[in-house]
Amino acid sequence: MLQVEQVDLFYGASQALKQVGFQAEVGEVTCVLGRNGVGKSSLMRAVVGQQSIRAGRIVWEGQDITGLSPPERARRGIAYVPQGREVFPLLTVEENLKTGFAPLAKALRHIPDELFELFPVLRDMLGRRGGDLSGGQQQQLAIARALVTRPRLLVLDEPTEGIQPSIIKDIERVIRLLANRGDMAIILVEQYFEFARNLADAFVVLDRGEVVLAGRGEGMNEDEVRSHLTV
Amino acid sequence: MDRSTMQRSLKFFLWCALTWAVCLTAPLAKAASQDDLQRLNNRSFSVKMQAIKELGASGDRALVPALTALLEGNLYGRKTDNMVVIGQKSGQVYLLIDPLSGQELGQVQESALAKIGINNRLRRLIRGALGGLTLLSKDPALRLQAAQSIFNSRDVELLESLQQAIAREEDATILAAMQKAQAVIELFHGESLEKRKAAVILLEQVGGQDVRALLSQLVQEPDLHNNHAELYGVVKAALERVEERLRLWNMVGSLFQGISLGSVLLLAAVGLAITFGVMGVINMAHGELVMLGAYTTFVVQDLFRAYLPDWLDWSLLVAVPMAFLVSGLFGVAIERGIIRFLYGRPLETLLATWGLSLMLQQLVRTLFGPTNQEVSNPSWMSGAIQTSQGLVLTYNRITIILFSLAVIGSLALVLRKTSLGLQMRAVTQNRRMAGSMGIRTGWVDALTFGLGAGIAGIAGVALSQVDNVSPNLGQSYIIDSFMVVVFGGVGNLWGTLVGAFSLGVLNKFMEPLAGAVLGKILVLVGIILFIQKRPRGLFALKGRAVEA
Amino acid sequence: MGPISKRIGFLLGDRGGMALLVLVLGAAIVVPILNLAVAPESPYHIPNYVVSLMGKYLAFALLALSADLIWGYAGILSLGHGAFFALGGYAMGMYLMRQIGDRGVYGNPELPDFMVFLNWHELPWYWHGFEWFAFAALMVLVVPGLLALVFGWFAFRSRVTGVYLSIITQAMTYALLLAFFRNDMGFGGNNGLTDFKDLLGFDLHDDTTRAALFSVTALALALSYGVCRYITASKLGRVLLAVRDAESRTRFMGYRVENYKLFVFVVAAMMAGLAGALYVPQVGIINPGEFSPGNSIEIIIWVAVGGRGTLYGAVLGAVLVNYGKTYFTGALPEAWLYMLGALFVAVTLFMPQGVVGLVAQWKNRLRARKAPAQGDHQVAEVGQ
Amino acid sequence: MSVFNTSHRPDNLILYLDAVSVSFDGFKALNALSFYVGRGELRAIIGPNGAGKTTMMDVVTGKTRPDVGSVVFGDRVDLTKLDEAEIANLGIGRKFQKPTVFENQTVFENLELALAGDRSIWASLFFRLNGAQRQRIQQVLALIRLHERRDWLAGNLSHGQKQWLEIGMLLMQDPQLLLVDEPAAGMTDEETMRTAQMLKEIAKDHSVVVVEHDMAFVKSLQCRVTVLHEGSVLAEGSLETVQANEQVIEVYLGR
Amino acid sequence: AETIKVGVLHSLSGTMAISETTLKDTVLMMVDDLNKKGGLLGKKVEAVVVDPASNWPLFAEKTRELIEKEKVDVIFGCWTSVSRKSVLPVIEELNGLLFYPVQYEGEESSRNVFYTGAAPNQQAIPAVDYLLSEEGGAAKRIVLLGTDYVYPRTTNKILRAYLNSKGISDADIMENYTPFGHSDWQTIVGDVKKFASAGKKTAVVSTINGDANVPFYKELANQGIKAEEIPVVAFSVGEEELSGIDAKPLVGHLAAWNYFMSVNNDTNAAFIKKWHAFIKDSKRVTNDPMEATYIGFNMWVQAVEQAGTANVDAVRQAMYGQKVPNLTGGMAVMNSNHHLSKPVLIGEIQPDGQFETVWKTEGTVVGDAWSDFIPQSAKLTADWTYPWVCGNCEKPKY
Ligand SMILES: Nc1ncnc2c1ncn2[C@@H]1O[C@H](COP(=O)(O)OP(=O)(O)OP(=O)(O)O)[C@@H](O)[C@H]1O
Ligand SMILES: Nc1ncnc2c1ncn2[C@@H]1O[C@H](COP(=O)(O)OP(=O)(O)OP(=O)(O)O)[C@@H](O)[C@H]1O
Ligand SMILES: [Mg+2]
Ligand SMILES: [Mg+2]
Repeated sequence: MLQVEQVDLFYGASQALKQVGFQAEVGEVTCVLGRNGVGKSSLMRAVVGQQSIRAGRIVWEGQDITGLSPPERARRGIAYVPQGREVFPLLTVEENLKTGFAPLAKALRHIPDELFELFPVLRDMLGRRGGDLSGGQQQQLAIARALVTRPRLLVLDEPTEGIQPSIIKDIERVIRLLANRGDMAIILVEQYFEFARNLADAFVVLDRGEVVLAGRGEGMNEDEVRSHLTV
Repeated sequence: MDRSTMQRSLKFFLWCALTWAVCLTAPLAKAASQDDLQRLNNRSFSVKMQAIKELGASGDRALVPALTALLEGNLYGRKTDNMVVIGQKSGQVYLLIDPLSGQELGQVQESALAKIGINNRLRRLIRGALGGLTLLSKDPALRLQAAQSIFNSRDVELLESLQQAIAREEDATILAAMQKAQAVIELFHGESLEKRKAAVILLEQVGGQDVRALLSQLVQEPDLHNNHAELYGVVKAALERVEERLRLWNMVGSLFQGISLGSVLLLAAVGLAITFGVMGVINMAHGELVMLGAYTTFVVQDLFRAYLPDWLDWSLLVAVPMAFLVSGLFGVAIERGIIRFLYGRPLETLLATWGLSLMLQQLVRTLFGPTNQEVSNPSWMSGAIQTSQGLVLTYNRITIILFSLAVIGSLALVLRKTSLGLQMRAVTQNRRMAGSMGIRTGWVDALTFGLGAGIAGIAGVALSQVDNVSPNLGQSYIIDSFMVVVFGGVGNLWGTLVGAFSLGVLNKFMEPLAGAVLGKILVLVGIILFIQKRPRGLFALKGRAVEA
Repeated sequence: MGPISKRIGFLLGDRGGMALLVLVLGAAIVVPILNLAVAPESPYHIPNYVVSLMGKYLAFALLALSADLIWGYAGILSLGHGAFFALGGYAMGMYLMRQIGDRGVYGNPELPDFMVFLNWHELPWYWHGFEWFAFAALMVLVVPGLLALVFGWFAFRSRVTGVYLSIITQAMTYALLLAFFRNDMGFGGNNGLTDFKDLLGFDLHDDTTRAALFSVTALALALSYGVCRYITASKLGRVLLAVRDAESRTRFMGYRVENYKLFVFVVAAMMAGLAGALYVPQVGIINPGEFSPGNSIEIIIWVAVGGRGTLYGAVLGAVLVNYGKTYFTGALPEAWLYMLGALFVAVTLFMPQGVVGLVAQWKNRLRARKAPAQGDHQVAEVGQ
Repeated sequence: MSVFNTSHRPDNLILYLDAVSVSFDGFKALNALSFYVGRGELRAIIGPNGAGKTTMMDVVTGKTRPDVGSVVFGDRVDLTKLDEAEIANLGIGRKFQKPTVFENQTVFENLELALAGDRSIWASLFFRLNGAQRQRIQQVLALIRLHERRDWLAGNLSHGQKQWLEIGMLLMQDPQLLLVDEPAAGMTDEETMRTAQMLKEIAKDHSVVVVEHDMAFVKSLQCRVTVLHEGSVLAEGSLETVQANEQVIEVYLGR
Repeated sequence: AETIKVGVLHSLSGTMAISETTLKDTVLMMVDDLNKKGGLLGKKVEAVVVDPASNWPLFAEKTRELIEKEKVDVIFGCWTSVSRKSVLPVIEELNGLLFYPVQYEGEESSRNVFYTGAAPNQQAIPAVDYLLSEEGGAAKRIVLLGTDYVYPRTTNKILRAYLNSKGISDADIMENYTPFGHSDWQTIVGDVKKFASAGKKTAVVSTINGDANVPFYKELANQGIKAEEIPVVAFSVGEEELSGIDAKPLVGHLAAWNYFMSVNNDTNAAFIKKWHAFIKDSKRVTNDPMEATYIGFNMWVQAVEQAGTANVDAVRQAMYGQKVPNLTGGMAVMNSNHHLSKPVLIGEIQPDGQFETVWKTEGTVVGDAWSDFIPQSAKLTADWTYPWVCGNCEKPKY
């Protein structure tokens, strides 16, 4: 279980997160919602360690990981699909995927075939450089790359951005499947309400850096949530 | 002239008179004695010259050690009794040997000996004399040398012994050399036109620079031109053909030189191809890392000289890993101490590493002094393969070419085939994301920079073989290195390789045409124009990936 | 706002720059007075060698200013900027050479000494005209400007950017270095041009001339600052920043990036030429060493030390580093490289925005500002 | 010219791609693509990831040169002969898929740079913002809801805010033809609708080509839809017809 | 002043540090020595060291600083000609005194500079004479290799005129220039070989400067050019340059200087001993510019003592005709053209990196400020004593 407790995050003098706290259970999908610029990505970066926080605690599997560096967190099973894809532009698709081997034991260092079933285009383009892919292809690569590390906590920041509808459906199915397997906690940042509602076991709504609403997925009231998503 | 010099010249005069008397009375056929050698122990070069000529003509092979020692500067007069001895330095003292009998005569201090000096003219004579004396030697190398010496001296007196030697010679190369020498003598001193013509033809077939020298000297002689018109024609035609062939070989030579220059450029640039090409650090201290490698070589050699003098020739084998370590550790320290705070600010690395390069230069100056340090070539890297066609492939250059290829080859392997290589590339492309993939970016950064620095150090070992080992060493290569990396295309090892060799070859083909200075300017202008055509280097990466 | 303050509004916008202007213009007046009119015994007297040193620093400052214009604002990292400086210097040197007339050692009224003893019989064509100051002064600007125009036109049109541009500018200055080294070029080879006697009829070794040269340099610096400030404060300045940060994006907005770059490149080259021309009579020699790539790198370093992208920072950096050099080479001749090297390292590590940025850093720390003006976003010019 | 029938041809063309092919190392990103956009038309383009939508925009804006084919703007201007700046000055503006703004300049300055007007050096050197222009910028700031952020460095904006800023810059540029690549990515549903409204508004006196994967968005545009697949036009028509197309469902929409 | 100040103006960093640092140490050693003997005129002598960092304009700046700020009485310094040219206007303006210790191209005589290194006629001409002589190998073709700057250009111009006068035609002279720090000598050494293969005895005269020498000699050795076939005589290669190379393959190549470390006499032995003690390194070598510094320093000391003051004008007057022992056994004399009379030595490289003198002028040669082999300069006379009082006069000036 991931516990985020009273996190404050600053960019220089401006505060992006105020006393943010939430939990993500293993075997569940936790959705984070909010308008542009409310701090969703900042929160995710704090979880994976890319952004240091000024106050608060982040606890994963019972251990305080607040002070750990991103690679250390990755080694504890945390994988991240960042907003804006961030594939390695000059590495081939295959090499991009292989970067996920770093935190793995020798025996696990292979690319699971399911990945290619989910994203067949990647198999066709194994030798192409990541940066040459189209936007949607890169997004698929970014998700696949995170899955290569066999994470126990998967952090997805707007993973459907730029992806064609049919694959969004596939992704939805896969996320559900992964969550149902029961060994992975998933945090999903989404603006696409439909998609979020279909997946969410639990949800958190942010506004101006603060948690304004949280609850279980089944109790997710569309109007209430939407009211926080509009200006 | 002051008094002391006058006295000295007077003594010379007396000496000369005395020794002349000796040589007039001494019958030459007799085996050489210490008395004959005494004439070498004379301060007048003309006396020594005469003596050498006569000793050479005596045909006495017992003289070989004495003459060889003289050539090598190991022949001394013992101050106590003026006896001529061979002195071999062993530690602080000299071991004395009787040059004729080979008997050991004990040890003395340097001050007890007076060296018998020679000059270039004498050297040439001695070699000629030794040639005559060693034609029948058992040592094939000596016989080959002898043949060459006779070729140079064209001494007709040796014709007879030469012919004897030819009759007995079994080794094909030596035989060819001897026949060449014979041909020369016949060409110059032969009576019949036929024989002389045949000699010319043989020489033409052999070809090469020395034959060219010989033939062109011959055609310039008015006597030949005026009195032996037919032979003149033959010689002239032969000369032209020899020159034709030489020109061809010359091209081959230029190519080799170009490749060799390219290999030096390559070595100097490979490390940079990592720190700059892969990591994007404008590493102005790269040259100094090369310099550290060169100084490491010096220190290693010095230690060998002190503790393992017999293994000195192999010190380079130790120097290579040591240099890699020293420069590599410096690199790691630089990365951890400075560069790591500057990722994302590549231009600041220029400032910081420039500062570092100043400090490293001064550090070396403080530790080792400002002057050049001596790094010697091991014997297996000295000398050259010289073909008769004037192609000179020096061993050190050949070694460096092979070495540079090995270095870049193994580097390519590391980068392409190992997981470390993959991580290096991932980290430099997106450090933050690489971290989130579980790659220990700090480690990888340090190792990458260390690798680049270590390779710079290795380059220093090679450069110490062809250039100065001085605090300025690095500065003289830094510009060229950047030029090579950029010309080849940043971030592309293959480009660095091809870039280095093409710049080297271009340089060497320009140099004879335009002179070294203008040639270099033209190459620079060429690079500028080339970059206009290919704004991202020879092997530019294309596509969205680059612009992203 | 009155019309005047409106017109100089671009100057007022930059407080550091204003301070600099006041300082430089003040120095232009005060230094000559303290040097010439105050008795040498007085503690306020400024000795001659200080005047010529300061004159040199200001010439360097002008050079740094011009480098900052293209590097700090347009992202053109020229590692050959010294070439323009040197060319300006040579143009001035040629004029000064011609002024020697028959006072050279061989007494030849036409030919400079080095031509006489290398057996030149007549003045090469490119030396003609330099006997007139006006012509030489024009050349000081035209020659560097022209080189920049031609070089820049080719480079920018072919979209040579980043390190590729840096390295070919370095190749340019290196090629010029080698060319000017050649005695056959007719510029005095390695020894360059020296032994100047007078400028516009004033004896160069005269204290008044030196003081006047100092003032002129200060004025030139102030004026150039004004020009740079005007350019950078205008919309053109913002387009340059845009080019620096996202060149191709700027293109898609319809700006002809190559023209913009070319414009500042030429302006900067002419300024550098002017700096060179002011430098030469004050130090008394111009030789190919000024073309050396190391010198050009140093210029960039002055800018970085002062603070890239702030015009007054570049000026400050040039003066600081050169003062440091003067001081340390005298006081610690054996260890000054350590000091200077350490200074550079320290500046990069602890003052990411240069010395000028230090002030901003302090300010920032004092009062937390509402909006982060200096973000973590740095520009990556090195192509990856 | 055989591909003509796959795309209908309006009478008054503003953009006309004729058999354009682009390949990268043998991979055909555009395969004899032909299609037309009429003056004043709003056109949506959809298609699988990697279909060549962005590449098509690259070709139009001069970023990528086609191997063969021609791209004609307005009556007769062949865009393949022009460079990016020339094309932009003809009146073609673009929003990039990945938001690219001038990170070291403020939001306001970003908009000011994009402001339509003379792009020559002299003009910029002596440029002064007049009242009307200032107002226009304010308007756009309000529209993209970055009012409060007007003095922020653009680099410090969140992903979605950058998207908006890009749209704002496109508006400032006021081009005849707008190429908009995935404007709704990273926006909330409500914002997506707003964007659609805005584009429809613009399309009244401009021509607009918009690429999106969000079907709700495309639907609310109420315009002709072109489906690209493997570098050429797969289908074209109203959204309903396209959505009913088996092939489109197969390769794009999914079941 | 209670001390007498000596300015030391040698580069301690940059490209020239490699050569000049030694001279700084030499001056410091001499000053040290002088102070141990009780100083000068009863005052302590103080050395003021600055680093002009191989940057020519900085030489001028530092000179001004030394004279105006530090108020030194004399400066020992400079190596390259361009640094001297840079200093010249300043030192003349401020009426300072400079001792210049390096061999140079001549064509200069300044009231404020004493040149204690060799002029071309004290080095180049005798060296070529030797090459042409029977004993030196009777060369008939000459290769002039040099770094592309003023000293080699001028020297070679003089040599060409001289060789022509000795009956060697231009066809038998090859001239080649390389940039500073040239490190790839393959082509040029190959060209020399080719040139030498034209059938006439060939010799090389090298004015290659500084750092470029080490790779040059390494290439010579590796391409197997033996001194007895093609001897190379160098004017800028001394013990210090050789200390960076394995000299064994170079045995027999030549250098022309006014001093070799190997010269065997008591003064030299004492000097070397003092040097080793001072520098605390018994492996360090001595060389010709050090001797020139030694001579210059001692002469200045004598002149100050004779004048009874360190005042520049007085010292200058006292300098003329001043004699001090040089290190090769004999006396160096300062002439009124500010150049020395010194002997010229030709030495062969030995396996240990030392030179063995193979030839020596009878007596000393007077340094010529203006070469007789350059037409415009042949007319000029340098003489700073009555009735000339001029560095470049065609007629006496009173
Ligand atoms: N590097 C940064 N420096 C300064 N401020 C930043 C930085 N990154 C984000 N911000 C600000 O912090 C706030 C939160 O940004 P964040 O990226 O977390 O938003 P978000 O909720 O992910 O928005 P979006 O939906 O647009 O992705 C925004 O107001 C943004 O402007
Ligand atoms: N430089 C390149 N090298 C190789 N392949 C490339 C290159 N550029 C683009 N491609 C390929 O061309 C195809 C078209 O890409 P494009 O970006 O146009 O797709 P798209 O329709 O915009 O997709 P998306 O909806 O995902 O943004 C993709 O398959 C991509 O991988
Ligand atoms: Mg976000
Ligand atoms: Mg796309």
